Amino acid sequence: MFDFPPPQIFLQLSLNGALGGAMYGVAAVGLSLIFGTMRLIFLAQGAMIILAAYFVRALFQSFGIDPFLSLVIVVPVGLAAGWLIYQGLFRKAAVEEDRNISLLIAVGLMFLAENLMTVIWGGNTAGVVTSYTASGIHILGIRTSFTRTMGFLIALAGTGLVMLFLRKTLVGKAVRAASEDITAASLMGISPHRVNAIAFAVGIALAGAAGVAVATTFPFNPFAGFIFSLKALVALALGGIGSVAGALAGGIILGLIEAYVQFFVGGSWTNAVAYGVFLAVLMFKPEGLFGRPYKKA
Amino acid sequence: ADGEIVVGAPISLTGPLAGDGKEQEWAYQQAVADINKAGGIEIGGKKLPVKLVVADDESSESKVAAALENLIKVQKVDILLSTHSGPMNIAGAIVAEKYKKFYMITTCFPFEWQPLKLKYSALFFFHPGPGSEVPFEIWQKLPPEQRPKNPALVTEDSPDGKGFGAGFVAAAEKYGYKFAVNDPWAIGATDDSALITKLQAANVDAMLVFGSPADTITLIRQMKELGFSVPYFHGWKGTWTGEFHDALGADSDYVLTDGFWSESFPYKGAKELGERYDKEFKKDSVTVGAFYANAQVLFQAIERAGSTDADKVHDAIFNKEFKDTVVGDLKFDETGFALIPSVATQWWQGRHQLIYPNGDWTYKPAPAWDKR
Amino acid sequence: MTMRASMSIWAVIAAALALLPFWPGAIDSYAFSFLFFVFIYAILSQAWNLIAGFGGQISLGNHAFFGLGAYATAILWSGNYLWGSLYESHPRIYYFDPVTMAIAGLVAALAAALVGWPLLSKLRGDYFALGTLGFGEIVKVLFVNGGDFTGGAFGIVAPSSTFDTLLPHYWTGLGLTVAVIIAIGLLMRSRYGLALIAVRDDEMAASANGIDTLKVKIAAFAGSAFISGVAGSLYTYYIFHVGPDSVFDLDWMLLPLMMTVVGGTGTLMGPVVGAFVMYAVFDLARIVVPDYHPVVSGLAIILAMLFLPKGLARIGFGLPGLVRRG
Amino acid sequence: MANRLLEVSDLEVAYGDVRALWGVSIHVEAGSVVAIVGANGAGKTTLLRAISGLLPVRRGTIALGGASLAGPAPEAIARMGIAHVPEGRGLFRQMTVLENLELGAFQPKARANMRQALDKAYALFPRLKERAGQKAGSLSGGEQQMLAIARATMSDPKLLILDEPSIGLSPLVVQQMFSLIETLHRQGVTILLVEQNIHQALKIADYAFVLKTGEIAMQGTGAELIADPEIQKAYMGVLEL
Amino acid sequence: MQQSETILSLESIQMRFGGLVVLDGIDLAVARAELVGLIGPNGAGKSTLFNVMTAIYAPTRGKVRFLGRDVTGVAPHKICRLGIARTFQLVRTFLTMTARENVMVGAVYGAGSRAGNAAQAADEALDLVGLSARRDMPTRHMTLSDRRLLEIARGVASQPALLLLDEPMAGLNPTEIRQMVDVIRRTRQERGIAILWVEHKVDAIMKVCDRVVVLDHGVKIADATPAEVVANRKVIEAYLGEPAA
Ligand SMILES: Nc1ncnc2c1ncn2[C@@H]1O[C@H](COP(=O)(O)OP(=O)(O)OP(=O)(O)O)[C@@H](O)[C@H]1O
Ligand SMILES: Nc1ncnc2c1ncn2[C@@H]1O[C@H](COP(=O)(O)OP(=O)(O)OP(=O)(O)O)[C@@H](O)[C@H]1O
Ligand SMILES: CC(C)C[C@H](N)C(=O)O
Ligand SMILES: [Mg+2]
Ligand SMILES: [Mg+2]
Repeated sequence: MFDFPPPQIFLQLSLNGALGGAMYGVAAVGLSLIFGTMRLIFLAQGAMIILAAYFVRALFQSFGIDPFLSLVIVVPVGLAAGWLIYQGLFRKAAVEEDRNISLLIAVGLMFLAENLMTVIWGGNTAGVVTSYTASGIHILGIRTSFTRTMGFLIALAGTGLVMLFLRKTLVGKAVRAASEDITAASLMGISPHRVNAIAFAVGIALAGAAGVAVATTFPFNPFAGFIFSLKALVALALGGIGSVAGALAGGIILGLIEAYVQFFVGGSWTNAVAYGVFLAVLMFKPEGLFGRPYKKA
Repeated sequence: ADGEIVVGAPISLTGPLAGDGKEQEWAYQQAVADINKAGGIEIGGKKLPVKLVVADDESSESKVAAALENLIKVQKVDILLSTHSGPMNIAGAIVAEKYKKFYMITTCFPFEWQPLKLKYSALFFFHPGPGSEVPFEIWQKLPPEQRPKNPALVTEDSPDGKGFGAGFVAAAEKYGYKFAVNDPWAIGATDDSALITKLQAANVDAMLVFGSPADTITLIRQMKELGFSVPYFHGWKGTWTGEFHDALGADSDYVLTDGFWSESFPYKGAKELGERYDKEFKKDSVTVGAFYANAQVLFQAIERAGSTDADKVHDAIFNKEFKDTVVGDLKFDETGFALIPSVATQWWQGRHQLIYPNGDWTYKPAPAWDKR
Repeated sequence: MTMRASMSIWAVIAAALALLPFWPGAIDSYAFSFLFFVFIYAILSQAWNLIAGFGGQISLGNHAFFGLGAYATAILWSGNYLWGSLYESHPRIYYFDPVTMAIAGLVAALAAALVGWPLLSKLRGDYFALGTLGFGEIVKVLFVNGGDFTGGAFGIVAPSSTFDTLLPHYWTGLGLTVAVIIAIGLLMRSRYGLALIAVRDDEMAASANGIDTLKVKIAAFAGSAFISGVAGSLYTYYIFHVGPDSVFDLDWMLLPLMMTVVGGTGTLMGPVVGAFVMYAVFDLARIVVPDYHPVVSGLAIILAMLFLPKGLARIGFGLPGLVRRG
Repeated sequence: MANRLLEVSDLEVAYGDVRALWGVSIHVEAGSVVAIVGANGAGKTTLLRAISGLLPVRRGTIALGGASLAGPAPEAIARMGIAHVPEGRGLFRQMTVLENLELGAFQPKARANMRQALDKAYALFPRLKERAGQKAGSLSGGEQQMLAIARATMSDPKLLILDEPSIGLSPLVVQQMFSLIETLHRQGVTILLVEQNIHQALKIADYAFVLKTGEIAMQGTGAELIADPEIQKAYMGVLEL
Repeated sequence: MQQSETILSLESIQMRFGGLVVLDGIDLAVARAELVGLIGPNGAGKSTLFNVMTAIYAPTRGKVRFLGRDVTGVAPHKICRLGIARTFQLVRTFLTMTARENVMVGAVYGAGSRAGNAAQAADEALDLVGLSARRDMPTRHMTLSDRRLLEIARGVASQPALLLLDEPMAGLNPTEIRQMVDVIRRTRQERGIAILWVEHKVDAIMKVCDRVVVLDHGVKIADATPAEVVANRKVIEAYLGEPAA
């Protein structure tokens, strides 16, 4: 159809792909925390992101609060909501050996959230229009989206903070410890439930941050979240479960794959290739691109 | 049932299509209220009131069947009105066929439905054949320098998208155009930058886009972010709703859109129905008329057949004409299909301006983003 | 309760269900099609239970096998590839053509073996769950892009003009449910069942004791896929239309998973009881609160998990067949 | 009753319907080493788990310095000053040796002294310092046991509970371990010890209880019990082969 | 009985994890029906050596020969079917099964799987370790020492030529140790099974074994009769310590 594209196009694909992928990344970081501590595939993460987006929209429409500014409200509310969700829904299931129970509660929560949103806000597409909606900026001589760049920065900041928290703070280490052996952790004076609740709170707060990015960038509807959950899971596995930075990197890699496949192969194959790469990585490096293997008898 | 006619309808009350489903439910309710106000449907010299029973299809193809089982077996309905998307209506029509209940359909592409040769359902809608010729007809009337040189086709990866896409390709050939880019589009794609880069690289100057509102809005926003604009942007399905304008504001200007109903149609009851909707929801709708007409046809057919028996209703619709619905006069052919004309409007300051057929609005090509 | 006693209770229930159509009015009642769906879900739940409950490998891709079975049936049935002549000369007997149903199961089983081989040899636990989830999505995209062979995004409509009663669907569904229960029951009593439980309990110890763990897991995965594929076949005979969005819907995996957990994972009758109870709850919600039923269903799932985490197996202690194996 | 740190009386614990302890009473004086000995399945682990809150108490009382331990969650009990090295070690296998040790000092009270505690632990087990950055799960069996004990000392507990600390240790390390217990004892740590290495355990114990099928069969000072012919016959027979 | 026929031989086995060399040039031979002790300080590499022999790890260098065949890197279940059974340092029984079902796994799938009556083999093995009375007890409810015995029974039921025991006495009291010693001896005498036995209960090892191999830091530092090993300076320094008073 046309000749081999000039290098400019590769730059453009890479930059925009990476920015788009960071959205999956930030969702994946939240999942990674919840997955890491509770071994829970939290399928409702996407629905939580959309819920946050509706919340951002309500703040904007009713009180005129700028969506990016609303981070200072959304993140604390996300923390509180995550805490409550854990205490109310997952606390009991967390001690059960059968992890399908938590998985199903997450599914139930997803059904509930999606349909409550439909009841409250209707099922149609909703959007937030601000002065900077759909405005572009130049980075490295390439034109790209302002809101996506902001989303990328949010993802970067969120991931960085979570990493510092897990690696450097004792409470963060306690989160990882409890994720491994809840009984042993309790013998250290670590309250397992408090730790899980922290992980959940941070995870949902990240969903809130992602919700800000989504609300400013995309139109959305109550059911738009599931695809985010799926893509975030792919990103998570690409990066390596338990590796927070890996989750973000996984998201960015996924974004790049999608951009390149869309350009060179065609839009209808992006998902197949993305999942194919995901399977291949799982197969040849099950611990993810950034995880480290170990096994002991 | 005795003393009344029970009409069942699977409707997307929940799930991703619930927004459209609510409009459909509203339109059916209006039609039923109106006929009951007129005393009901006359059968054998007696006027019987109509009762509407709905069941949720959960916006899912795989749940339509269960919804219909429920309507037919539990609610014991006499006859059926359709839900509102192509694939769901195929699934619904097949169940109706199994249980020999007449299923009156709107919104499903004839190319999906006709090959099934169903006996107990009828459909009125636009055909992608003539429907997809609309943009070319519009171009034909443009001054030569405004006609696109490098048009592109972007269609979503769904039965409707593929079917309509095939129609566009055929029409392009007929009118002597060639698509510089013809890309299928994954539903729910969040990042279209690669697609836009591709369109840009191919110097595209016109786009025909078939996709959901969310996907189309995302595409246009990202086109603006990346500074890419085409003079002629024509959308199907995603561009006609009020949400489209709400989510884009002034950026929706210049976009052309299809539609299968407009309250400004010169048909009996159209304006009145539009006003009623406006009064209740404070916005306009481009769908309720079609749904309302669907019920109008069915009620008339029952009256003509003097029964809700599927075979008799079949005979009353196939090869027959219906006058003065809110979508105008409908003439059903021997397959039970009636064609309605396609419409094209251009968004201008939040309103649909009728371009095709024979509207009085002149097409405005879109300038570059920074020149608007 | 002794084995024999519990067996006979279930046998009586099965016989009563088999005779139900002779009850006046039963065929036209909603309960009849309700039960048909319960059978489909019971079969799918059994399939999931085999790989996850007994095998310990959480599969989140079983909907793909259901869809593969459904498509295989639709392609064979509508495409006149093999039994077209049979269909033309006897327009009614193509229903539940056992050969087609078996092929549908085999297609799914083959797919499971092919993808299970790398997945199960390399992936453990959560990674296997994620891998199967990805597999399900890939299959769906492949069918959307499958061209004329799969009917693309629209799918395939089967010749449908001869349906006149749900009776054969009902009996086939019931028969398959019973057959699957018996087959799995016998299987778990055999040396293969011993190996499967061993692998679930401790894979390393199992292989150190001579069990080819990969083979055992692949066999369970393929068996689970076979059963799911047959269920997909049965569903196609009922619905007449397969499309990527309908037969590869995630619900075909999530609901059986939920039903199994509610009924009792790793028990023989738990999945069946779970399918019955949960489908009844969902259906009731659909009828009573049509506008809000997913909200109610979501709540029901959460409540069931909060208050019945071990499944009905625990409260229904006296309920035969519900005792956890091992 | 000079200075009773731990007082268990009439304790009953059950697994479902199966009772494992039948009215057990023990006491531990502050600053002493108390050993619990008994055959496999006698209920030693059960007793320790009940003390640290891992099992619910069915009847009877447990008190640490007057505060009841029957009720609070394990983490609350840990914060009251009990460090429990469980059977099976309970290491965080995916985390490094250093991180495991740090978590031993998770309680607010202990966090302040993390540095010194760490130095002390490394001094006792130099091997752990060498392996500080390695994942705990990849340590050898004996190394893991060292880590578990070291981690428990990190919080400077009032009562240190050890459930078969010598399991899987080479003779040299077993000797080290027992001398470590004596060192800790000398430093004033109160220790409740369950051991199969009965001779050694009784040798260092100030007081000991013999548990037999869920009941206390005998008690006395370590020296008394070592000398008891019945004990010698039942639990300490050398290998005559 | 060919007393001196070598059934297992390890040839300069090396095992490294990343940069860490855990086993370095280990040579070792075990004869039919021989009872060999394997001792060494914590972390010396004993369990790792077992993992190499049973193909849980593939050695980075060297060969494992068994009954004349090169079995290096052969799948673990095939190793078992060829006739090497093992126990684990941290007991690994099938927790949702009864004792007898556990042993049946070995009988049905092990080296004796083609040799006939599995049920009988299982019952005999349970009898050998003295667990017949508890055969229908779910493993979950068994004590540690019973589970250790059960692991041995499971191994014996697979009718191996060689049984690897990884610290079967850890956590047992003297009475139980005596019982275990008895089981080990009878396994060798009545079944003619060769045993390679890792243990820290040195007195038990020294009393019972024909030969004792000592590892330290991944290197073999002694391979001799118990009497010689006890007197070996290197062994005393690395492992035994000076005899306790
Ligand atoms: N989780 C459990 N469920 C049921 N019974 C148990 C459980 N844990 C222990 N028991 C039973 O309780 C009794 C006491 O066990 P416990 O583990 O306390 O003994 P122990 O003295 O520590 O033995 P060992 O020396 O083997 O560690 C035993 O009969 C055991 O079978
Ligand atoms: N997968 C692994 N990765 C890294 N290091 C390992 C791994 N497995 C074992 N090691 C190291 O190899 C050394 C030998 O471990 P091994 O378990 O073989 O010791 P052992 O002789 O059995 O000791 P013990 O008597 O304490 O059980 C240890 O230092 C351990 O940390
Ligand atoms: C056919 C389309 C243009 C419109 C229709 N309502 C649909 O969703 O399928
Ligand atoms: Mg114990
Ligand atoms: Mg070891």
